[in-house]
Amino acid sequence: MTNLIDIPLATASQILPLHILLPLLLAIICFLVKSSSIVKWLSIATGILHLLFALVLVSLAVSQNGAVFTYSIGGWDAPLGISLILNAFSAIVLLMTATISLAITIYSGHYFKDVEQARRFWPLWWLLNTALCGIFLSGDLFNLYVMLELMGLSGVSLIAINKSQSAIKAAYQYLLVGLFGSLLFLFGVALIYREYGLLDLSMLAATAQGSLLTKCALGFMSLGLILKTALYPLHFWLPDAHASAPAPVSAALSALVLKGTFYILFMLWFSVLTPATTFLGASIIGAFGAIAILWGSVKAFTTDKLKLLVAYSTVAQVGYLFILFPLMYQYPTKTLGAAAYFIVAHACAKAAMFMAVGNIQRVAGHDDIKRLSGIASHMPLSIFIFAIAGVSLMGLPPSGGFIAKWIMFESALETKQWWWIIFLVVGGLLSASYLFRVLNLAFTTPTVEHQVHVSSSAEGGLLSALVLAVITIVIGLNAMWILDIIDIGLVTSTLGTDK
Amino acid sequence: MWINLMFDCLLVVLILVLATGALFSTNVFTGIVLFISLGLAVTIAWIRLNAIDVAIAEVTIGAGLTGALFLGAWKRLEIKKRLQNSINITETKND
Amino acid sequence: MQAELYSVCGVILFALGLIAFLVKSGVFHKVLALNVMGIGVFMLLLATSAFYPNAIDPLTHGMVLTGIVVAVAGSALALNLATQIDLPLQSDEMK
Amino acid sequence: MINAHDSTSLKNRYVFIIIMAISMLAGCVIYALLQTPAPQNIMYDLVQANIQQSGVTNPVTAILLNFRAYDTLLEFAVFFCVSIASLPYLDAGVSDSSDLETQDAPLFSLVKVLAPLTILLAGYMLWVGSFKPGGAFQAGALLAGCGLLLTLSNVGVTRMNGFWWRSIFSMSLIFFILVIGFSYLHSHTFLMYPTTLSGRLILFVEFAATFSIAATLYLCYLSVRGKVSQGAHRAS
Repeated sequence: MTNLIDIPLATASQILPLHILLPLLLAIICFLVKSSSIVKWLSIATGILHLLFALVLVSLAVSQNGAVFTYSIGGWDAPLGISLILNAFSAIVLLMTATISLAITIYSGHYFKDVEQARRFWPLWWLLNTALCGIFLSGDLFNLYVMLELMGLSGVSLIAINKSQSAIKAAYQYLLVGLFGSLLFLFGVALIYREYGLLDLSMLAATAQGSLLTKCALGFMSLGLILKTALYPLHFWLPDAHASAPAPVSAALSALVLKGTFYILFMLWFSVLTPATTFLGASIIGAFGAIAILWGSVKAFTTDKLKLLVAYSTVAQVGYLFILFPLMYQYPTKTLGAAAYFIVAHACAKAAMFMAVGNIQRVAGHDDIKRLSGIASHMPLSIFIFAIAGVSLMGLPPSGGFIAKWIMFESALETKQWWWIIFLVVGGLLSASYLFRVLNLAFTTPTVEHQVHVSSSAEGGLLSALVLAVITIVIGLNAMWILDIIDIGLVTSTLGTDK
Repeated sequence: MWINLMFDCLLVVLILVLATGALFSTNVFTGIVLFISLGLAVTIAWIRLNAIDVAIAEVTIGAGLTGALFLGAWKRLEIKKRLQNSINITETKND
Repeated sequence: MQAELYSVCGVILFALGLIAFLVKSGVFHKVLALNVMGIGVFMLLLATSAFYPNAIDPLTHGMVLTGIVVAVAGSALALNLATQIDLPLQSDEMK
Repeated sequence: MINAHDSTSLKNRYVFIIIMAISMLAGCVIYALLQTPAPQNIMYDLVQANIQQSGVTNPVTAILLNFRAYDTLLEFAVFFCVSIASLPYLDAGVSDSSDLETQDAPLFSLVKVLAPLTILLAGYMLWVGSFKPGGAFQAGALLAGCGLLLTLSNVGVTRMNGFWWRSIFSMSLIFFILVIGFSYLHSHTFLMYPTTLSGRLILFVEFAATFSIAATLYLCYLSVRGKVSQGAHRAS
């Protein structure tokens, strides 16, 4: 680690554009090359390379005491050109994205048996990765809009790759919601540009005021992004979209795409347009988050499809993310760690869970929860992954989800907003109840008619899901890893500390 | 000077009327045709705002190709509907 | 004055599109509403650069060009998916 | 939420609430807009100061393909994404839709004149983009319009799933990445063109982009319109 300190920041920043170029290049190659095995191995290799780049960036960020990397594209500095920014928070999210997308890449290599589907999947999957990395690196409002559109359109196309009627309907609805949300965001961008004549995020952070127009702009942008992140009253599109997509796509949508839009929202509120935010607004968002936890959990408990259950659990977990808003408003230094922790823990757990469920669905041929009794004896690995990921979702120790909720407890107590604690506890109990409902059934002896026949090679592709599930436990045991990076970052980063 | 402003006002009114017509017409075809005319009116507005590049793009992409896409999709759904109606005569009678 | 006029027109267009998107059902009206909302945003952006008629800000033009192209891409995909959906869903199309 | 099929009275109330809420919101935004003074105009001066080094003299082209070329790269990626998504819905060989567009002699002779003209105009648009309004998007749209005319007058189209068509769809991105790689060797900065060559490199990218955009827009039209089966005609 010592020799890393010697690398000048400018040289280290050279890696930043590669995070966008590499997936983009691979998308083109996957589109042009016919052989699916070449595409598969090339994708896995690129995924590993991508993860290495992200690791280098994070270790650089740590060794340089949380320095903020910036990179002016084309050598044109900020107001004229576009710059890429990476701080400690986005470095963690970027590392998470690289890890999970590698896991999903490996899983997809096993998942897609149909050649036609696989050929449609790979280029779109890499375009989605381009957009995700672009969002976490972007330092420009209009660039964020283009990234949002790229992410939305590639996500829609990924849902529709199996061309079934239900998938096309879900994709169509998701597309309308996505375009609508992006347009609301763009309207906010136009209002901001009307007031400040600027698009660069760090320059906006320095000049933004709490004027009425900025408040309106923030309101429209937040509305669009909340719609895309599926907070409670605007979550109606999520269960269909996430449940009717192929399993790797559901995993990516739940674990990564929602985090992309949430990241933008979080950044706008707490680092760019902070003067325009109010505690009332943050509390309202937090209240909807609390309702989302209850509503999502109840729906997850009553649904009878396994994939829908996981999708509704995402609705509930998104609620926790929004409870962070009022806490963050009052106590940013502490809550930022909780946000990073929650994002990483939920993303890993949900991706692993969707992969396990996708495997169960494919092997059993359906995902009716009632007909899955006794599945544990046939597919022990899938159920094991489901259980470990479930531990993190419930927030039981030792898991990443537990640490995240623990920090949220602390900052809720510290800022005397004890009422959020009720929702945290109740949400944990509810998620325990719907997850144990599945696990309980999985371990009971099946009746004869519901017997599932499973071949021995059914769980081959689950290694990556297992790794993700283990990660959720590991980050729970070594809580200091992520928190340290965030704390180092807070010293220099603008996020959360300015104003 | 005031004549320019008058023209702008008239143009804005025209654009708003066309937009309302396109969005709230009950007939889909009328809506699409009004939308294409809206694209053309907006092109004039872009010229008034000194945005010639955008005006060219709007007239070719915004009005022209988007309009063609809408009309193509409309035609396709029309034929599909006719096909379905003639096949499921009983169903249409029940409706 | 011109800039204010077109800004207000842009906001009204956006609001009209917003209302239509939420109120109207049916594929074509939804996509039309999205397009009108887009035009509203573009008009707001271009009106911003009209505050300085002698020193036009080319960045807004660039943004609007990008926006127009992205909008047509989105509309094309939406219409494409909509035409793949089997008919019963769109029975309210031709009222 | 989106497809509200409620009873009429409930729906009317819902519509009324939406209209009132949005009107109030719009009124608030308009009020805020009219109160806000004009923004500072820093971009104009910056663009004027740097346009010499951008390689083109049309400021909009300079913004799109040099200062903010990153946005344009991603926009090409958006187009690429749409072409991948639309390809599976395109039935190979769309030329046999004779029941829909009947061979129309006056239209056909008109198209025979119009098509070369459109192509010429597109070429002019592309070339003129570096110093006057115009550029790849406009040229690409014109070319796509030309293809559309040909389809309407029932001139056959080859299947678009082949390797060559696919390379045309990705051509804008491939050429852009080539240019990025080439200029990286030169300047060691992502997307910084060597100053002496930048005009030519921009034209190079725009040239490729024109074809990709045209092909993608044309593909969108074909897949949206679909191959209307002969059965449709017979049934009606």
